[in-house]
Amino acid sequence: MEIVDPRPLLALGISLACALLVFATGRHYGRRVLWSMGAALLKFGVVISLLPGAMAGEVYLFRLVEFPPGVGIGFRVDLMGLFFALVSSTLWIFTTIYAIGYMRGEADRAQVRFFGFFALCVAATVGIAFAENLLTLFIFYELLTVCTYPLVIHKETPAALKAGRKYLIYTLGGGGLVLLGLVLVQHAAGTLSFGQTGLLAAGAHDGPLGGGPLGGGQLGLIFAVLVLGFGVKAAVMPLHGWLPSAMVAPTPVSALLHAVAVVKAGAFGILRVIYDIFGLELLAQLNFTQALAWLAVVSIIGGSLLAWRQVNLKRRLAYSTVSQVSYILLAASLLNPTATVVAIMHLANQGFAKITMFFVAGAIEQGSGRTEINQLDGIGRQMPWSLAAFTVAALSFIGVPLLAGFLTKWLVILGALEGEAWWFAAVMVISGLLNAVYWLPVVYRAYFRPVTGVVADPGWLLRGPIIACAAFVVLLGTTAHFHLLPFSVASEAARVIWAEVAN
Amino acid sequence: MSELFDLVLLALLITIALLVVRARDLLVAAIIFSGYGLGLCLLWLHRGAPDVAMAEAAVGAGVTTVLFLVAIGVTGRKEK
Amino acid sequence: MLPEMLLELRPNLDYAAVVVLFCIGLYAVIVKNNLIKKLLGLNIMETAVFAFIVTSGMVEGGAPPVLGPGVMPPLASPLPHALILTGIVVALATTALALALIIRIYLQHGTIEADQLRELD
Amino acid sequence: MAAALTVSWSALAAWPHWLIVLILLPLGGAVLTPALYALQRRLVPWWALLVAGLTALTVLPLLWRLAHEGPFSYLPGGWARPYGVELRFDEFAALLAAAVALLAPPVLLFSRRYAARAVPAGRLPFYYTLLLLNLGGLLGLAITADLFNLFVFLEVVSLSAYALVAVGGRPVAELAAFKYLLMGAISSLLILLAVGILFALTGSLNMADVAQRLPALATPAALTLAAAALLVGFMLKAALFPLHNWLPEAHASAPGAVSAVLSGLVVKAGIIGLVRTYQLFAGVELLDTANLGAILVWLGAASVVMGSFFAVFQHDLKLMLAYSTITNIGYIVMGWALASPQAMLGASLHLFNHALIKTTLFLAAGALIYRTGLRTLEELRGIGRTMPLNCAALALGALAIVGVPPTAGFVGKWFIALGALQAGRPFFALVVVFGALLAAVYYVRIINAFYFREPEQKAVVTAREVPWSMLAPVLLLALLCLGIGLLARLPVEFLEPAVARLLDGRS
Repeated sequence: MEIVDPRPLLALGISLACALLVFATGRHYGRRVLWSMGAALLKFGVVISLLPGAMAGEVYLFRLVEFPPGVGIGFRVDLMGLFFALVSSTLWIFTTIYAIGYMRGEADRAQVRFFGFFALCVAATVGIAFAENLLTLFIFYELLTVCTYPLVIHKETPAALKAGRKYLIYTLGGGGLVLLGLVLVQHAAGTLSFGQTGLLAAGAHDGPLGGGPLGGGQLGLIFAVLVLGFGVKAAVMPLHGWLPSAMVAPTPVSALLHAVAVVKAGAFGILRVIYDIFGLELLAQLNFTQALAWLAVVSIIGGSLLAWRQVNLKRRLAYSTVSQVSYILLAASLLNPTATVVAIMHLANQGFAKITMFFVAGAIEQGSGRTEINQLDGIGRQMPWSLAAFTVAALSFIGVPLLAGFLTKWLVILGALEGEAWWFAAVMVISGLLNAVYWLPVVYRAYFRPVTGVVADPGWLLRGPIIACAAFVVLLGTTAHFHLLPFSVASEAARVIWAEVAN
Repeated sequence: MSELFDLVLLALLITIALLVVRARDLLVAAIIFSGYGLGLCLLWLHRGAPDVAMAEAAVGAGVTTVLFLVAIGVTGRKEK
Repeated sequence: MLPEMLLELRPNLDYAAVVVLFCIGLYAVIVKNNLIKKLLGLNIMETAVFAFIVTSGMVEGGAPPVLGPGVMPPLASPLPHALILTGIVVALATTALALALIIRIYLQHGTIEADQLRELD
Repeated sequence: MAAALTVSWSALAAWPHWLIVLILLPLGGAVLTPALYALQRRLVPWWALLVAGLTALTVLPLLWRLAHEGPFSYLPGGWARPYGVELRFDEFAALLAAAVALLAPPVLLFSRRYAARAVPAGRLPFYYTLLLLNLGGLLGLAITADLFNLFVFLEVVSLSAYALVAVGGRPVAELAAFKYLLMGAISSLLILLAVGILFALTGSLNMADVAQRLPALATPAALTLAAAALLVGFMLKAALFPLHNWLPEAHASAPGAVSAVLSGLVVKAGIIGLVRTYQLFAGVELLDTANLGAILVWLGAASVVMGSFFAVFQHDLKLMLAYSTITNIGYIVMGWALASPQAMLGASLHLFNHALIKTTLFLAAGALIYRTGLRTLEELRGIGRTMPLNCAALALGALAIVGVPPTAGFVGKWFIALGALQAGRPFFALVVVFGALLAAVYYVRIINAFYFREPEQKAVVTAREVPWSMLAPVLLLALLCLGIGLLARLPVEFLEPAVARLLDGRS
């Protein structure tokens, strides 16, 4: 049931208004904090208010303008998009609190820029989540690229500028591929709107001036172009180079890149490509997802191996993201209902666990200036709360039951076995082991080595979000069967996607 | 015979044009160019276009050459 | 002997002469280094084009041979002459403007040789 | 009330003489300018603005009539076609006329303060006269239906353009103007040559008439020569690669407001010429038009890539913008030559949109130079902090020219890319995307330098926003870059039938 509702636009508008207010009046510390926190909470409220209706099967639509006829900017809230928006806007609240604490010492000008562009990035993320068509998605995808750049170069050191350049080259290149895919899809399908069981499968040929025929090779090209284009942001293995470089940015920015917005946007884009542009039925006939699955496997194993080799904590985190995000791609490319649930669910699982770890890394750096793993001896006794949270997140990634990560691994394995792809089940187990191999030493060091040096108290503005996010990791792992909690939303979203196939 | 005259005229024009291009001295080139204009003027007359011929004589051979001479007066007459 | 052959070829020779003139002008514009020389070349090109139009369009009685058996209207309209006359005026304006520019360039840079000007940049 | 308004509008639009008024206004205004200067020199800028404003208003009833009745003609002498001079207002003429109407008032408003500094005082009357002549010539060029007048108006445009480049009196500009003049004169000669040949062949100068008669002719050599001369001539005017050499310096060294007109509008004269050439030869089967098209497609693609490629390595802001003009001309020509409905639609849209965007960019760049006197990106570092509004306009223009949706620059490229697929030539869709990426690279460089670098020059640190009479037009145009992108439905629906008609050969 489709209902016209301006709330998707409202959610976007709140973030945009926040950005404008911060730019306009943000030199004043109190106002800056007020706008950022207020907008984060307000937006969360708006997004969550969409949830009950969406769970009841309603789809909210809001079309803004059509600029080339037939396509334009429009918003459409389906469960998958809503799930992404919820994850992002929840994490925005925590990141805002954390950032207020983290950035306290910085100059006003830097803070204004940070909070302003951060709000713009979050606005773009909501735009991606609620995009009604591929063009809208692309617009916000590029907006995200552009608005992340000032955050990446925040410190304006030569290293930061270099990382920013690298980031732009990678992501603009990816954006170019998406744009090419956009043109190809419009040409092939004559429309860009989501919400049908596969745009290309429907094969409507009534573009504004007539479309063209659709060949098998063309489909392959479209798939490759779109997946690689979104894959850049999702940091799929050969395209991941920008992500570790971008670690020069301050911690809240890393949180944005790794958990709140950027890599998720890439992964979400690929989900849209699979479920909405091609559709399950069409993809089942074609062999493309097999290739995607192997690409994901390369990233999962390769990312973990590279993470193992890092001695810098944030770089290890960065490479582990390369590995973790590809779970989503692997799950999505398995093309069965169980795996679909986890493809969506993992957006949250990875996000909360990874943001916890980044927050902790940032708090350590802030409190003691330590960035290398071998400097962390005994820090668990100096920062008990933070390191407890860190341990929870690490265990989640390893796949310990009752934590969010276990759910991911378990369901991917189930899905893989359902499709008799036991290879992929094995990959999940190996990946869990690798996670153990590179996270447990860190935890061991933190708790069982003698204390060295002193650590300043990071304060509750940093500690609070860390504990909350760790709590979410536990919550996600233990509340799988409560209505309106994340897991049920993800499984309902998956059910809707598969119900369309059944019809 | 008039056609032969035409041919000779054309040959002459080409020769003059070559001279204009070849001349090292800009002043000489400009003066030869005015001769070129007069040659063209003859050609137009011969082709039955007296109005064009008059315009050419006045503008092409006359005013243009004067303008060139003025400019050369400022910039110097030697081509390097 | 030779003159007769030439006469037979005459119409084509007309075009050939025009093309040669055009090329001489173009040569001067492109190769010559002195800006005034370039401008003289441009003027020669202009006259070549005028000559071409006159030759192809205004020869009384008879279609233009190279152009083949095209439709040949009676030349009642004064338009073609107007075409050339306008062309001449435009050429004059162009030349005048160009010479003004040349003078300015000379006063600014002290030279009107293209290669020296390029080095100055 | 609404009905009454509609009626009076259509009555107003039905007045037959708007078309001639459209040309006479700016040309007459230009002629009177020196006289006014002699009487009351302070009024000259306002006078020019008034003339431009009235001209812009004149376009409105014409557009109205075009939208309701389709293309229409005006025969000033009362002579029947094909003997008299004909003016004709079709969709492509409307594109250029609308662009002139939209851009002339802001450019002239901007000029009042800008030219007072950028142009030596003694030359100010010439500046305004030439600018009005140029705009009048462009309008005439757009609406004439007569080959000879096409040539005359082209010369009015070209001659005034050469002079405008030099009018600021910078030594570099005078040299660039001379180079521009040589190339322009050669292209005019080629066009005159073609006009002469076509007249000799058909005995007519009326374009529709000539187009009708051409297919009956069996003279491939002459037709090819005429077509080639027209193509090369207009390609030179449009600065299509590899005939682009004259453009960057001329456009970069001219005063800012002039650069805007040159890059935004004057090169479009060449495009309109190419369109008219296409219309002339559309019915001629003797000529292998497909072959000509193929060459143009490749030249367009080469322009897109090479223009961007050169732009990436520039340090001078205005030179970057000038090279980007070559790129965008490439898009337009490529779209036209692909000859599929969507590609032609895209090219037509981009013709208008590029005019708007490039004018915005050049005016904004001119404002920066007005305040700081600096031209290179390195020198202008950090200017976004001291001139935020102006730089915001420039940034918006940059996004638009890159083709970021939903700005105006996106729509044209979108349809050109779709059109390439429609024509079965996906490679050129790739060129569009690649070109957009390259453009992103150098426009990001600009934005990066302006906003994310510390200012180093004293002039940058002490700069402040330009006066409102300069800032307002820039901001207005920047907003239009966004607004026209959002409203792209209207021009698309307006142009679709025109493109279809053109492809049917029923122009």
